[in-house]
Amino acid sequence: MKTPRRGAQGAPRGAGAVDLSVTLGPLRLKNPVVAASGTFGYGTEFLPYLRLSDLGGFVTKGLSLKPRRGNAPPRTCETPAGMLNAIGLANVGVEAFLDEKLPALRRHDTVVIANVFGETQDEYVAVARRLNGAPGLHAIELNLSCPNTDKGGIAFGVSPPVVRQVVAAVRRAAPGLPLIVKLTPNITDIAVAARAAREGGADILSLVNTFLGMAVDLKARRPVLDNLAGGLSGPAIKPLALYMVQRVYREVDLPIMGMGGISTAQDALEFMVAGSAAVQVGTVNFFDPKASVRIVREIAAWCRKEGVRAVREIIGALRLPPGAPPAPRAV
Amino acid sequence: MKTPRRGAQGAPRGAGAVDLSVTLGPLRLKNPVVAASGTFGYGTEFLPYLRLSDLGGFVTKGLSLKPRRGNAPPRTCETPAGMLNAIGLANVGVEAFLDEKLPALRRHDTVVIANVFGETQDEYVAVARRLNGAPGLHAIELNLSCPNTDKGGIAFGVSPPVVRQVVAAVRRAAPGLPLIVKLTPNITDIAVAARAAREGGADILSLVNTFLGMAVDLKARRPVLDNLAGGLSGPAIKPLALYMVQRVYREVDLPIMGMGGISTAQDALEFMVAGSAAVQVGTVNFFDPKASVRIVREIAAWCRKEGVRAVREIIGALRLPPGAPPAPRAV
Amino acid sequence: MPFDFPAPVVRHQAINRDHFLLTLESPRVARAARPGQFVMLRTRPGHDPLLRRPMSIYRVPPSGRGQVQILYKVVGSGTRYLSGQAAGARLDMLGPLGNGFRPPRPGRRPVLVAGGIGIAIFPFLVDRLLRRGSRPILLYGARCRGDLVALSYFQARRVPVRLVTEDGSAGARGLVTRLLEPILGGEGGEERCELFVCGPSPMLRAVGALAVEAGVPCQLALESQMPCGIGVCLGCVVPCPADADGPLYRRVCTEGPIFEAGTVEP
Amino acid sequence: MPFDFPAPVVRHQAINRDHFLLTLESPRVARAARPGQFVMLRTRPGHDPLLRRPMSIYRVPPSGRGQVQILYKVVGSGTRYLSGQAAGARLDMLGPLGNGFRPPRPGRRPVLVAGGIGIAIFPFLVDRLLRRGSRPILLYGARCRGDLVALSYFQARRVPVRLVTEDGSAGARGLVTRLLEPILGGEGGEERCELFVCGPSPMLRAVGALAVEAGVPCQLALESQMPCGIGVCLGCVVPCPADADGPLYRRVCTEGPIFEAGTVEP
Ligand SMILES: Cc1cc2nc3c(=O)[nH]c(=O)nc-3n(C[C@H](O)[C@H](O)[C@H](O)COP(=O)(O)OP(=O)(O)OC[C@H]3O[C@@H](n4cnc5c(N)ncnc54)[C@H](O)[C@@H]3O)c2cc1C
Ligand SMILES: Cc1cc2nc3c(=O)[nH]c(=O)nc-3n(C[C@H](O)[C@H](O)[C@H](O)COP(=O)(O)OP(=O)(O)OC[C@H]3O[C@@H](n4cnc5c(N)ncnc54)[C@H](O)[C@@H]3O)c2cc1C
Ligand SMILES: Cc1cc2nc3c(=O)[nH]c(=O)nc-3n(C[C@H](O)[C@H](O)[C@H](O)COP(=O)(O)O)c2cc1C
Ligand SMILES: Cc1cc2nc3c(=O)[nH]c(=O)nc-3n(C[C@H](O)[C@H](O)[C@H](O)COP(=O)(O)O)c2cc1C
Ligand code: FES
Ligand code: FES
Repeated sequence: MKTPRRGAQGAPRGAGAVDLSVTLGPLRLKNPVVAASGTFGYGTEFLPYLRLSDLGGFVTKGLSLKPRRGNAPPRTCETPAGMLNAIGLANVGVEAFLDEKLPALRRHDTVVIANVFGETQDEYVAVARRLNGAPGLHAIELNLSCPNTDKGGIAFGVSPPVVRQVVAAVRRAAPGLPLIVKLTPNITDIAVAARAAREGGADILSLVNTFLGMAVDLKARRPVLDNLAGGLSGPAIKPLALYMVQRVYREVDLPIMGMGGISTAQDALEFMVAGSAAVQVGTVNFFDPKASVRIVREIAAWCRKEGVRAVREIIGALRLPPGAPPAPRAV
Repeated sequence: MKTPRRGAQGAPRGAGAVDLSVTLGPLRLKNPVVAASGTFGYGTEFLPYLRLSDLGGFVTKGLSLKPRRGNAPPRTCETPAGMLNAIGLANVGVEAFLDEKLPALRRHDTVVIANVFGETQDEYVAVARRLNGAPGLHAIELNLSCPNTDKGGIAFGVSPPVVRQVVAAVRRAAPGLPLIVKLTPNITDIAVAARAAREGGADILSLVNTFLGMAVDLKARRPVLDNLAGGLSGPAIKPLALYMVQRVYREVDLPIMGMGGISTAQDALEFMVAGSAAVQVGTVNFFDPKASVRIVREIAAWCRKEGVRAVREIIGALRLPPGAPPAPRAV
Repeated sequence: MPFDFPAPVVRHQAINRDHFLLTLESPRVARAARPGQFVMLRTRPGHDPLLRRPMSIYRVPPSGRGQVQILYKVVGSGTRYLSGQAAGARLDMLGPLGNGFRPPRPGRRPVLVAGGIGIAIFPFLVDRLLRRGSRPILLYGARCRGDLVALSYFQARRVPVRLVTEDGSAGARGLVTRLLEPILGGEGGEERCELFVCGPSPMLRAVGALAVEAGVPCQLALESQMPCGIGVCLGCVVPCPADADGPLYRRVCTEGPIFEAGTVEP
Repeated sequence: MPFDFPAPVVRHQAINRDHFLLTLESPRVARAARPGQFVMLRTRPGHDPLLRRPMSIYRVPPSGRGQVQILYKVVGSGTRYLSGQAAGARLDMLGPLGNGFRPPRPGRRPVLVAGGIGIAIFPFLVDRLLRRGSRPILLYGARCRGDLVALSYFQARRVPVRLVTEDGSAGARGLVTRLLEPILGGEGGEERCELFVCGPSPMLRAVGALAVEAGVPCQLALESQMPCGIGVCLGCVVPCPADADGPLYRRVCTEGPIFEAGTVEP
């Protein structure tokens, strides 16, 4: 049975009446939908399909100090309701981004977020310093899933002290930009890394990056990906990401951009109810290039239908069972 | 282009010519397909659909010292290519298993494995001691995903010292039975837990149990599951499980029963190539109750087609890229 | 004993925009089925959706051609995909499952109480009741006129039908309990009837409570999320009145889906 | 400029057990398309399979009715589901994508070299070549007779066709390179031809190498796993001859799928 449609039965509300804007610490977005790093190129690739100004914002492909060509192919593989990728962080490098990509974005009224990574803390710092103050750039997002060559290739994001350090160093290097820290889900308790990022000075947390996975080519008896392993993304991971978002929301006092398998407005709203102040949409851009703006539109329609005047009202609205423990009971 | 079918072109091989048996330390299975705990009841529920003697073996629903009624509903929820469950380890208890369930299984020529859990180390030990020597029982499998009430509800399996201790204690309590230790995937590096299980005296490792996840009821703004979180299983998790099996195979010297999202013989064979000596099949039993024996049949057919005389030849046959690092490079 | 085989679609009729009548061929299921039982049906091949969907057996047409019918409403993706299956397609079908209705107690007139798509469980029961000389009546509530389906089945067999809709677009306006109260309250006397109820949980709760209060026997057909349908996942449980050991749960798929009112808390 | 809209299925013909010719309606794609380009097609609704599938544009029928044709072979689940789409279904289609073939160099006769389902890319090209007065010939290799499709298209237009099959069930026995060697080796002289090649990677490698050696211009149509088709995922790359900075990769979807032989290592 349906609950009565409040928006439809009460006084008529104009289409413009829904307030979609959200504020995450120092960052204000016109709506809560942000295209995720590595799935939206440098933004202009999507101009045939949508207006960038209809998006809350977008995150660039991860940028390193020097251009990177990435891993040998095969780099991707479809899996049940998901895909693996091992692109190897191919990108044009921070200089080419500033010279060639960023200027073309200034005429579009949207929030541009540069995703940053390095193989050492110094590289993170150098990229962030270079981006600090760049006109038309609104925030940086630190990708902590990158392997740390100083620590034998373990991802930065799994060691709380390393997280604290690299975040603090980047914080100092780019004082003028809101700092989003993107967490890896390949960790026993993501709240621990989230807390470390907060201590390091993060303004916003984004989660989750991809889950480590692999695929086997049975005929050849080889890994499908040349890199052996890759990162799993897409609808398959949605329940895992949603759990982590909810956990970090309850444990750490920082605004969250949640992501992982979002492909509809319903998915996006579920993340918001679980504690995301905004959402990022990734893999869906590959199989439905208009999805990001479709989701914005559908969120507005849902708010009208449900009588929600401002979408920010639903952030963290999840009603937990009475006495819900911080960790779930036996499953 | 297909590679020539060796079985078909060479001398004709009889249907019986393929050797499907596998040996995992002290445990010999007539074929590598084992039905997973919690998805096969106490075995007899599947008699309308298959012969238990066609299976390599099966694992019972997790057994505790006393009967448990489990969590309040809703207990399950479908997700993209997967499902969440928070059954809450409902089971008849070890006494009723020994009195009512096990006797009915003795007439079926298959390997019966009792899945064991406890909320304290003492409970694990008590259940294992009770099972030791039970006629018709071939092995026990320790479920280490259970919350440890002595440690604030953190799962046993995420703490290496706890793993080592509980495995060693059970090892002493049930000296007569092969000991399978089932690892949780909700951990930064599963190889660390695998090593601890080996040090504690495990004979065999099984992996993986379910991944922590949740679902949100948007309309009600509540978690779908009464328990808030649940365990994700099914095809969605296959790439994650396959990666972990491969990693443990390379890092720890114990035979592996791999599982996670297997629904076809191709999936099962991929796990074997990645290092599983046998596989367990779980969620597929729900949506295809004959799946386990179908997979046995299809594995035999595949071996014939590929000219594989004994399926054990393909265990760990994965050819890794030259110089593959123990952890993958940037994804 | 249940069976699991691919069943060919013989016919697939759209009743209105979101209700469909599906006829499958499965002589084994047709032979074994009893009223109140259900099947688990794969709605299309592949992993989306992953799980089969539970569907009551609407009828086993007495033609003897081994057919099984399902009446369903499109409510989500699984039923939407199912509605795209054309004649000739083969759908994995597991069944018959569950306990089914027990026959009415001697001397009692069966009063069928349906809410929404809950109607789908009753024609098979009526076929049997009529064969046994019972004279059932139907109380049928729905959201609106468009949600009232299968009426011609009952009319053709002269089963008295009383209707109620939430928006008043057909029959009286209100909930099905409104039709029930006069019957339980005397219209003929409470010893004379027995309730058979299928519909959404709030309706089951309300009708079950009225029946218990009136001392009328009442069988409730429950719904639940059912991953397996065969009693092994323990996912479909319904709470029962707690005993000394705390809350007790029963599996809707194998201990149900039919329960006596008062023994479960749907 | 590519478009992304649901395209209605106008016709769907089975050519043999595993080859199908699909006609979709999409005036925008039809107008914009050039030979050698492709579309990304959703094979059915939902998340299984998750990604769209790349398919060459087989033809834009000159009827002017805004139709786009796809010729495909069932090789896995996506193409199997696609083959179940009946007329009237609407399939999300993104395209036209990729660079397409460049016209042959002046004075050179186009020699089309097809392996297996690689044939699907050529009819659209032949339509254009014939309009420009070119006289293409086709060398066509497949595993067996049943894999040779679309022959009637070429015969109707008097395009000379030379066949080869691996099992000898039609044409000569062997690989398509066997047909190519006489042509490159003199039969008419190497200045006179230009190769257009589509087929599996080993064939592209072999034919590309022969062409480079013979100094004949040669355009290779590559395949690759393509999650997005629009240049953003960086998943579809092909290695190119390394330079000082090490291996270089190009995106097959946007920098290709057509590459000059010698510039990529398929
Ligand atoms: C024993 C039994 C018999 C049934 N018989 C019939 C029948 O004869 N005809 C008929 O149309 N339906 C019947 N149902 C309900 C039917 O199974 C669900 O409508 C169907 O599973 C929904 O699948 P979906 O993918 O379309 O919707 P989903 O996308 O899975 O869900 C859509 C909505 O339906 C709800 N829902 C999903 N599954 C169930 C369920 N099992 N029970 C209750 N609500 C559910 C969800 O919470 C959601 O709100 C029966 C259910 C049971 C348990
Ligand atoms: C630019 C381009 C144009 C194409 N044009 C056509 C065409 O006109 N007609 C046609 O029949 N096919 C064409 N293909 C190939 C087609 O995309 C694949 O056959 C299809 O994606 C397979 O999907 P599936 O789900 O059926 O198979 P899957 O289950 O995904 O795979 C089955 C087998 O096919 C292989 N495969 C999957 N995708 C590809 C791919 N993209 N390229 C090569 N091998 C693949 C897999 O490795 C596997 O061995 C084209 C591919 C590209 C890149
Ligand atoms: C092909 C691909 C490339 C990606 N590249 C990056 C990257 O450069 N930096 C980063 O922080 N995340 C990267 N990601 C992760 C996504 O931004 C996102 O965290 C993840 O895919 C989960 O969201 P989704 O399920 O919506 O895709 C990439 C993901 C994919 C699929
Ligand atoms: C409903 C359900 C109940 C389960 N119960 C148990 C259990 O009691 N003990 C246990 O060790 N694992 C249990 N599992 C985990 C499975 O045995 C298996 O590890 C997991 O589901 C992954 O495999 P799959 O993807 O093939 O299902 C359960 C899984 C499901 C879905
Ligand atoms: S549906 Fe699995 S136990 Fe009832
Ligand atoms: S398919 Fe995504 S970049 Fe080519």
